[in-house]
Order: sequence, then C-alpha cells, then structure tokens
Amino acid sequence: MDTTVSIAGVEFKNPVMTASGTFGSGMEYCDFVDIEKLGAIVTKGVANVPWPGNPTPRVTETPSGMLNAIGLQNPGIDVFIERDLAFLKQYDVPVIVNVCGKSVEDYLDVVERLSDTNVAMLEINVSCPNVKEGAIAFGQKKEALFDITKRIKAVAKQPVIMKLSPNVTDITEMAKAAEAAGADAISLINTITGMKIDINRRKFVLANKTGGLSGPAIRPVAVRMVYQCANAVSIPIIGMGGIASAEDALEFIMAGATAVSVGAYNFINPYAVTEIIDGLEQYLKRNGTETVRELIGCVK
Amino acid sequence: MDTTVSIAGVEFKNPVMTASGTFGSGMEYCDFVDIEKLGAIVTKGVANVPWPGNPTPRVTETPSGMLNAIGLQNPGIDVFIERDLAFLKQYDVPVIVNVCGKSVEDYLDVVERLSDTNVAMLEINVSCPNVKEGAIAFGQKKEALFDITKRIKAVAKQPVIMKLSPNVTDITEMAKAAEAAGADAISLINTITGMKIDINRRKFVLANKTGGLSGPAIRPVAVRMVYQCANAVSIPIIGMGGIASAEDALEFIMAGATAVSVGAYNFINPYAVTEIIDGLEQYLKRNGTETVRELIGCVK
Amino acid sequence: MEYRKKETTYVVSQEELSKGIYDLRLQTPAAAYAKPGQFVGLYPPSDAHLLMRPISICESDSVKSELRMVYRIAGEGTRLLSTLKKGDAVSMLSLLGNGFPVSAAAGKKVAVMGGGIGIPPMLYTAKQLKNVAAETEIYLGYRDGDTFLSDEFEGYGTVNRVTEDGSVGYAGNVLDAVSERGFIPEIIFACGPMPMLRAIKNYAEKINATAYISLEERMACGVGACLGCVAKTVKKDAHSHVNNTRICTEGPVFDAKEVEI
Amino acid sequence: MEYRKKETTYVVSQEELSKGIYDLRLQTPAAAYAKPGQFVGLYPPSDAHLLMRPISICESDSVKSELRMVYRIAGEGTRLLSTLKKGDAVSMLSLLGNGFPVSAAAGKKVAVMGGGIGIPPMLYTAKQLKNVAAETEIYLGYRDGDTFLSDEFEGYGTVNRVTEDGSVGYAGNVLDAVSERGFIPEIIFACGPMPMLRAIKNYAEKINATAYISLEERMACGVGACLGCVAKTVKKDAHSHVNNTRICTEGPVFDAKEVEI
Ligand SMILES: Cc1cc2nc3c(=O)[nH]c(=O)nc-3n(C[C@H](O)[C@H](O)[C@H](O)COP(=O)(O)OP(=O)(O)OC[C@H]3O[C@@H](n4cnc5c(N)ncnc54)[C@H](O)[C@@H]3O)c2cc1C
Ligand SMILES: Cc1cc2nc3c(=O)[nH]c(=O)nc-3n(C[C@H](O)[C@H](O)[C@H](O)COP(=O)(O)OP(=O)(O)OC[C@H]3O[C@@H](n4cnc5c(N)ncnc54)[C@H](O)[C@@H]3O)c2cc1C
Ligand SMILES: Cc1cc2nc3c(=O)[nH]c(=O)nc-3n(C[C@H](O)[C@H](O)[C@H](O)COP(=O)(O)O)c2cc1C
Ligand SMILES: Cc1cc2nc3c(=O)[nH]c(=O)nc-3n(C[C@H](O)[C@H](O)[C@H](O)COP(=O)(O)O)c2cc1C
Ligand code: FES
Ligand code: FES
Repeated sequence: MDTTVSIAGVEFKNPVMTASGTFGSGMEYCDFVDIEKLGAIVTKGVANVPWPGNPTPRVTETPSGMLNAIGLQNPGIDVFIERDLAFLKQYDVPVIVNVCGKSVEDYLDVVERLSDTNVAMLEINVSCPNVKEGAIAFGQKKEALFDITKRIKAVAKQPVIMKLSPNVTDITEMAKAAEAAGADAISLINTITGMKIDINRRKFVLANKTGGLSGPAIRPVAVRMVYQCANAVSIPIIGMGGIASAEDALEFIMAGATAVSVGAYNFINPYAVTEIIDGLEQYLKRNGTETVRELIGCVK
Repeated sequence: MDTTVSIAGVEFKNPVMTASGTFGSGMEYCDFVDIEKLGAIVTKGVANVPWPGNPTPRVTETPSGMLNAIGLQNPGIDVFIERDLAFLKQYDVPVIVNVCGKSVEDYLDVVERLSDTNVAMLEINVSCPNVKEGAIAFGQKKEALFDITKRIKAVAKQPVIMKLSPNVTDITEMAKAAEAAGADAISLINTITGMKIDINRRKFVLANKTGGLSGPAIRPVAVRMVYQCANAVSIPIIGMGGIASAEDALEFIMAGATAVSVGAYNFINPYAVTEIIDGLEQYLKRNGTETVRELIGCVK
Repeated sequence: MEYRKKETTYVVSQEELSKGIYDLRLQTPAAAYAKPGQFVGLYPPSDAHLLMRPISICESDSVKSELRMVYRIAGEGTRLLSTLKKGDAVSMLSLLGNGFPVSAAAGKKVAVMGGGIGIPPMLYTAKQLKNVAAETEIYLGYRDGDTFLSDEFEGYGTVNRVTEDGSVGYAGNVLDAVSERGFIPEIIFACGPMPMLRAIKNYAEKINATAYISLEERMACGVGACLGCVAKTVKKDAHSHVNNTRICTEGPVFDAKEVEI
Repeated sequence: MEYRKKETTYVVSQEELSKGIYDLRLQTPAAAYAKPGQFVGLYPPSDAHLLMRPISICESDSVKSELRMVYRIAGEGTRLLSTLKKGDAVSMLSLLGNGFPVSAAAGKKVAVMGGGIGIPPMLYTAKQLKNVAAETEIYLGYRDGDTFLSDEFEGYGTVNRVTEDGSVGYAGNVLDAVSERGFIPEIIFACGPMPMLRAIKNYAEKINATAYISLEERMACGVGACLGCVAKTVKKDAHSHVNNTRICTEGPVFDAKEVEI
C-alpha cells in the first residue's frame, strides 16, 4: 500500500496537508499531532513586513461552518524565517509557505527572501477575501492572475502553487490562466465571502463586515471546483474546503485532487489530520487499492 | 405593528414568501400551511412547453444543506395556467410566477401567456445551474442579463423580478445590469453549484454530476450578496438562501432585503414559513418596532 | 382520513433485529391511519443532517398508537436514527405515499414478495391481506441465513424463505422459488431491490398478472413539492405532464405496467 | 505539567444555578492540572455548531477529577450545552490559557473582583489566594439581587456584594464599593465586562497597583493557531510582532498595563 504522491517533483509521504492559516506554523498543534506524519505543513500567509490584520471580532460560527476575517495578520518574513522555519527544520516534513502581499512587489520580495531556505514549495495566496488591497484582486481577474503568476515564476526558486479564489464566475478560467503562466500546481478553494448579522445588536458580527466562509458547509462547492479544474488543466491540484474525515478527503481525490488540505476542521478536531491519514490507509486496505494515486480523478 | 411591504406597487401582508421550486404551487403544502397567511407564493419555474427535467438521483444532503438537480421539470405554461393558477385563485395571496426558458424567446412566450392572468409579479430565473442550455447562461454575463431583462420588460404586463445567480465574481454588476435594463426588483440567491461523490460506489451522487447547493450552509454567502446588492442598486431585493427561522429572515431584511423567501427549509420544517411570519411579529413587538420597513437595510 | 403532519413522536422501543438492522417503534396517532406500503419521513437527530429519511411502515398498531419501522443502516442518517433510545423524541413527517391497494386482491391468488430491506413493508401488507385474498404465498428473499422478520409472516400465508447462498429455504431469488413451487399468482405485491422489481415486472407481464411494486428514490420533501423523487412512466403522468411521476406522492407503490424501471 | 488535549468527558452533574446560569461539573483528569483563570473549550452537542465555546474554570477538584464551569446562556451554543445531563458525553479541549499569577499575590493586599458572568473564574482564584495573600477583599458585582455564587466565596476573604440596583450590598459598581470601603489593594485579580475591566485598568494605574484582568474574545481554535482572538497590546507582542496578542494563548489573563482595552 502506497500513500505517496508527488507534485512538481516534490515527494509527499501522503496527500494530507494542513491548510494555510489554520495550523499556524505547526507549533500550536504539535501537542496534538505528530508533525512528521503529515504530508506537508502549509504555513499561515506571510508578507514582506508584519501585518496587524483586522480588528476583532474576527471569527464566528455559521451552520456547519465558520467565517473568519483575520486579515492576514503575520509577523513578516524576517521573523518567519528566523522563528517559524527554524522551528519546522527539526521535523522531517515538507514545508509549503503561503505568501501574501498588497502589491506584486510585496509578493516578489517574500518569494526572493525564501529562495535560499529549505522550503519545499510556495503557495501564493491571491484569494484572501479579508484584506482590502492586493490578495483577492489578483485572484478574480484572469489577466491579473496570469501576470502575477508569471512574475513570481520568474524569480521563484521553489515550485509555485497558485491558490485560487472560489469567488469567481468560472474557476476553470483562473486555473487555465495560472497554468498558462507557468504555475506548477494550483490549490483551491480559499474561503467564500460571507456575512453574518447580529439581529439583536443590529450590527455585523465581524468587525470587517464580511469574512471568509469555510468548513463542511462549503465542501460541495469545493469538490465541484476541484472537479472542474481537474478537467481543465493538467497541473496537479491541492483540494480543500470543508474536509473533516478521510471520506471527505477521498471525495476530493476522486474528483481530481493530487493532495488535500484540512483547514477549519483542525479547530474542531485537532487530531483531524492524523485521523484522515489513518482513514485513507484503511480505505486503501479495505478496497485492495495499491496506491492512492490510482484514485486521483477516478470519478469522471 | 405593521408587517406589510410593497415591491413595485404590489402590496404584501408580510415579507415572507416561498422560494421557487420548494413549495410547488402551494397544493402540496396546504395541509401544513395556511396559504393566505403568506406574503406571497412563488411558484416552481415554468417554461413555454413541458420539461422532463434531469435523471435521478436529483437530490442529496450535504452538511447543513442539500444539493438539487431537478433540471426545471415542469408541465409547461398551459397546464400551469389551467391547473396551478386556477388552484391558487381560490386564495387571497399574491402569486409570483417563476419563469424559465432555454432561449430568450421561450421566456417571452411564457411572459406573454401570463399577461392576461392575475399573477402579481414575474420572477425570471436566469440562474438555475442545473440545465445545460439557457437559464444560468443569461445570469452570469452582465450583457446577456441586461439584454434579456430589457426584452422581457418590453412585453411583461406584470412587474419583473430578475433572479440572480450567486455563481459570479461580482454580484453587484449583475444587480446593476438588471436595474439598468428596467427590472422592478431582484431576488437572490439561487443555488450555488456543488457536487457530491459517493466514494464507495466511486460515482457522482447526482445523475447530473453537479447540483445547486441550498439550505443554511449557504446563508452567510446569501446575506453578503444581499447586502452588497442593497448598496449597489435602488430597486427592491427579495432575499433568500438558507432561511430557517425568523432570526434568519431578519438578517436578510437588516442587510437590505425588502422581502425574503424560504426554500429548502420547507422540506425540513413544513411549518417554517408560518413560524417565520409569527416570529417576525414577535420580534417587532418585543423591540417596540412599528414597521418591518424600518428594519430594511438598517445594518450599514 | 388523511393524516398529514410533521410531529414530534417518542420512541417506544428500538432494538437491533439483526446485524445493522433496527426495529423502531414510535408512539404516534398516525398509527390509526397508516396503510401498508405507506412510509414516514424520519428526521435524524442532528442539526446538520437536515433531510428526512423515508422509511416504510412495517406494522401499525392503532390500539397502542404505535408505528413500527424496520430499517438498515445505510449511511449517516440511518446511523444517527439507530442511536435513538426509548423515550427519545424524534421528528416525523407522515403519512406519506399511497400504499398497496390491498382491496384489489379480494378473492385472488396473491404473491407477496419482499427482498432484503424491502421485506419490512410486506409484513404489514401480508397481515392486511389475510382476510382479503383467496390464497397468499409469501416469498422472502435474503442474501444468507439471516432471515430477519420472516417468522413474523407465519399465519398470513405460506411463508417461503429464499436465500442467495441457499443456506435456508429455496436457493436463488424469489422468482426462482415461485417457479419451483409452481405457484401462479393473479396479483403480486412486492418491495425490494431494483433488479428484483424489474424481474417481477417482466414476470407479471408474462403470466398476465398485476404486480404492484414499491419504488425508492432519494427524496427531499416527501410531499410532492420538490420533484426530486421521480420515476419514469410509460404514459405522460397526470401531474407532471411529462413521463415522470413522483414516487413520494403518486407512489411509492405503482402498477408495474405503468413505470419504466 | 502541561495538559493539552481534546477528550471526551462526562457530565457529573448540571443544574440551573440561577435564571439562565448553569453549573456544570465534568469528570476529567484535567482537574489535576487546572489553574485559576484558565479555561476549557466545550463543544456543543451538535453537528452544525462546530466551534468550541470557551468557558472559564470555576473550580477544580483534583481528588474527584472534577472540573466545574458556570456559564450563562448567551446563544445557541450555550443553550445546547445547557441540555446536557448527568452521564452525557461532552467533548472538551483543555487546558487553555495562562491563568491568574496567584503567586504574585504572596504577602500582598489583594482585591478579587468579578462582574456578572465574570464571577465564576474568581471563585477558584479566591480559593487559591487564601493561603497566599496577606489580605483578600472580594468584590462581586451583580445587576440585581440575584447574587449567584457569592455565598461560595465566604471564607476566602471579605465578601462584598455590589448591585447596580442597590438591592443587595453596596449600590453601584465594584469600584464604587472599593472606594466606599476605603480599601487600597496592592494587586487586583479581575474578570467581568469590558467597561468594568477598563475602569479597573485606570484605577490600578491611579493607585499604582498591578491589575491582572481576564479578557474575552470570539475564538475558533483556542490554541493560538487561527489568530482569531487577539487583543491590542501597548508594545509589540513577542509572538505576533505587531501590537496584537492572542487571548487564548498569551491570555486570557493580562497585566492591564500591557493591553489596550
Ligand atoms: C419510500 C421509501 C421507503 C423506504 N423504506 C425503507 C425501509 O423500510 N427500511 C430501510 O432500511 N430503508 C428504507 N428506504 C431507504 C432509506 O430511506 C435509505 O436507506 C436512507 O434514506 C439512507 O439514509 P442515510 O443517511 O443512512 O444514507 P445516505 O448516506 O443518504 O446514503 C447511503 C446509501 O443509501 C442510499 N439511499 C439514500 N437515500 C435513499 C433513498 N431515499 N432511497 C433509497 N436509497 C437511498 C444511497 O444510494 C446510498 O448508497 C426507503 C426509501 C424510500 C424512498
Ligand atoms: C476565555 C473566555 C472565558 C469565558 N468564560 C466564560 C464563563 O466562564 N462563563 C460564561 O458564561 N461565559 C464565558 N465566556 C463567554 C462564552 O464563551 C460565550 O458566551 C459563548 O461562547 C457564547 O456562545 P453561544 O453559542 O451561546 O453564543 P453566540 O450565539 O455565539 O453568541 C451570543 C453572544 O455571546 C457573545 N460571544 C460569543 N462568543 C463569545 C466569546 N468567545 N467571548 C465572548 N463573548 C462571546 C457574542 O458577542 C454574542 O452577543 C468566556 C469567553 C472566553 C473567551
Ligand atoms: C482562520 C483561517 C485563516 C486562514 N488564513 C489563510 C491564509 O493565511 N492564507 C490562505 O491562503 N488561506 C487562509 N485560509 C483559508 C484556508 O487555508 C482554506 O483555504 C479554507 O479555509 C477552506 O478550507 P476549510 O474549509 O478546510 O477551512 C484561512 C482559513 C481560516 C479558517
Ligand atoms: C428542489 C429545489 C428546486 C428549485 N427550483 C427552482 C426553480 O424552479 N426556479 C428557481 O428560480 N429557483 C429554484 N430553486 C432555488 C430556490 O428558489 C432558492 O433560490 C434556493 O434554494 C436558495 O434558497 P434556500 O437555501 O432557502 O433553499 C430550487 C431550489 C430547490 C432546493
Ligand atoms: S420527495 Fe419531493 S417530490 Fe417527492
Ligand atoms: S482562538 Fe485561535 S488564536 Fe486564539
């Protein structure tokens, strides 16, 4: 039984990763999870300089999901390299760094600073709905996405994953633009923009008014988009959105994802990632499936 | 205490309607609901000729929601007028007819056939994700939406509501196009395209592969879009998407909806619409609010 | 005579009848109105699994106001239902569907056929046929020797157990058993997996009998509003005006001649 | 010494202490490690309400392995928690947060202040201060005469009840009572609504005392990963490198001087 997958030449023990922003840099969950068991760790978005993020409240619950408007608070790339990457170095696990910025230059800055580190891949967040400048603006227009992808690819030393926003009319256009510009992989979906109103206080629940919807509620949308993209591009896909169990992970893989990420569900079950890895192995055993790779995109 | 609202000159006892496709033409739910208590009945989509709809399975459950791919099965406008409208005539309740078609001509055909009936308004479904031709194609491009709205307005004898699709990058562009073309109101959201895979059978759960996601899971997305549209256009908005309680209805109203529709939740609680009407009255009483109209868009 | 509501019912008892198969009894006035072949919609005790699960009525006791349902764990909804204990509240939508036309069997030779988890509704049907039919033969098809519920059919007709693996009773499927016994029914009442129902439809046409079969489809509303649960019909359906009929409303029991399966 | 897990705990008892306020005791080995001011994350018994609800530890009995929480129904999550009965399983994430630095009170004049639903964590705090502080005055602020939990503070210091409506004890807020009594604390431990905490922060600065205050914010992860629960800090925070600190990890208890509230 073989759970390994590879994306752009990088080998992963198994296809289960943590979704950016939901697992810190691993430190916070290492009491719960054996870090080396993970397919990969995808870190919280990091910018060239520290970002304070949005005012609170930043999170709230919705039916089978949650909204967040963290606003990409991060300590900046210097602290990140010094502290977070240094911490992760002690583990034998591929590290994927999620990169954010307000301008193309911001992104390039971070990408360059990471070029002589041992991170395995870069995930470019052009899909965060919670910041006013940059981010999602690059992820909702195919021309802008093509352009930023191309510029990042020109300087990046590591393979580049473009993380797509579901807040678009046609996700395949975005996937194709990323592929055409040379992206090594795409990851999807980031959160869907949502809103909650407190009818008693007659106020938005989140200080930012809107937030990003994630969790099981959005899973059907995510599976659909992964399927559409898998049929539109030939670069590998990392699928995410509401994964809570091995069954959910398999849905994404069968829809065409080479790997999957677990996001909000880490908060609900901090053991989720390891349980999913175990569940995946059990599924393979139970069904006499040799490799997880056979399952990628098997539902047409 | 005054729960009445008016849209394009049509008066409603209260702002609570049934969402198209989830309440038949009232017949199926009249054992559960006092039809005359409703703000309005919005009927299942009707085309110029009978449509067989999609193969089964057509429905399935998702976390806090459901997927449907009915594919607009309907008996055609002739039977609809003869039977469904005749049935509804016995009740003192405004009837809004949901209209679907494959080409602009199909829509115009239905609209004209309804011109000498006593229906209160027309709701034009340009947002059903479950049929291959027509429908959503008109609802995802602002030029197409503008064009079909204008042509329908030219022949419609009743006020026209354009029902928008959430499967777009920027919902306000669609709302503005509908308003610019003369729509009297907009309703949103229709379902979000989703997919579910049965990992044991390695097949799509729905015969149509994709279906429309509805129910509480999508409420945060719907509230956000209603809020965005309310701040982009000045025509009234009928809000829907996951409404299950009076609290949910109030969220939409405070976000800017003049009226609301209850969809999938009718299946979960067939008394939902009346309970929501009662709950709304109680909220007004409890808060000393004179009219529901004061609450429309009160959260900025 | 119509009983149509969503109500809170209470669990009188629930036990595991056989591996993964549960026997649930609910306290509800609906029991006084239930017809064999009708079903109820049970809402799983969950606030994320929202849709009701359609489950056939296996027996109805109008004196005790008890409905009995027998179901198999097929997924998360039925798994959640199986956690219900005596005294627990459970939301139920009922009574749904048309039921078997028992009176059509008056004075006739009847075959009652059930396959797998399609057997439970046939118990109530067989019971009601007892004083109506001229002769009743009961064919119960199982995969293996776990012939749950079959003993309870005794007294309502000749009970023939049929197992795919031949471990109990006749070997093969229910129609194999019918032919082995040389029984020629005039009317058939059946519920079971689709291949079985298809075979019965063909068989009935061949022997010129009328077969009433109970169909299944994924449902959302259960009351005819969503058009989720249709079956293909031979002629244009009176409600839909296309060749589709609603299983929850015009069915689940159909004259096999009228549906394309 | 660190206790950090998500586990299934069992309800030892739950009762309504006062209108809408519940007293929940859970069986868990975490009791042996709990510090006053720490909190736990209770997952509502629901599969649609997914996030844990942060609730402070009100008492901890390491001998019986029992944690006690006292909470108010604020919304659907706490309403669901209030339905739990003896023997029910409940998922809990613990132990979360830093807790009050009780040893900092050694030999000092201490004021323990609680307001409304901020009172429960102060009970455990007061208990632990008993043999540490030189003198403890306890100020418990309530809206009205429903002074829940206040009797249980007897024996841990001078208990001063304060009510907004003046129906019991001192009238006004806890600081009014402090000034009326002429008590000048060297150190303050407090939990309560934001206006109370703000007033305490100012008061402490004025009298040059150290105030440890417990903050609240909506949380998702409870362990410092999501950055949902931040409070503004005066200086750049060591973890975030911006002026934001995580209440769930660096807090919930802060030296009032260090946070902007
Ligand atoms: C009229 C009618 C009467 C029924 N009577 C009984 C009964 O008496 N006893 C019994 O055990 N089952 C009965 N069923 C089937 C039962 O409704 C399903 O097994 C149940 O809804 C599955 O729910 P789940 O959440 O456990 O499984 P899901 O996770 O929803 O699905 C698991 C599997 O069950 C199948 N399934 C799901 N929904 C349905 C459905 N509506 N109809 C058929 N198959 C479905 C799916 O194909 C899937 O493979 C009946 C179905 C209908 C339509
Ligand atoms: C560290 C900490 C310790 C706490 N200790 C206690 C305690 O001992 N007893 C107690 O009764 N409550 C305590 N709370 C508050 C408690 O967590 C909330 O009341 C609860 O989460 C509300 O959940 P709900 O689903 O019932 O309400 P929701 O429907 O989520 O919200 C209802 C109301 O509660 C408020 N609220 C929601 N979440 C939080 C939150 N995380 N913090 C503050 N307010 C919130 C909202 O502003 C809203 O007005 C504590 C909060 C924190 C952060
Ligand atoms: C609290 C929170 C913070 C997040 N931060 C980031 C981030 O920094 N960068 C990013 O690309 N995505 C971020 N995301 C999005 C997730 O990585 C993921 O794409 C999304 O939540 C969908 O997956 P899920 O439903 O499993 O959570 C964040 C999500 C959450 C809930
Ligand atoms: C079974 C089903 C059938 C539907 N049919 C139609 C339709 O015919 N025309 C239409 O405009 N919308 C249709 N809709 C969409 C609903 O009217 C509504 O916009 C959507 O379901 C969101 O609301 P909800 O979350 O309350 O269900 C249908 C929805 C469902 C669930
Ligand atoms: S389940 Fe809705 S029409 Fe049958
Ligand atoms: S709740 Fe996630 S960082 Fe505090």
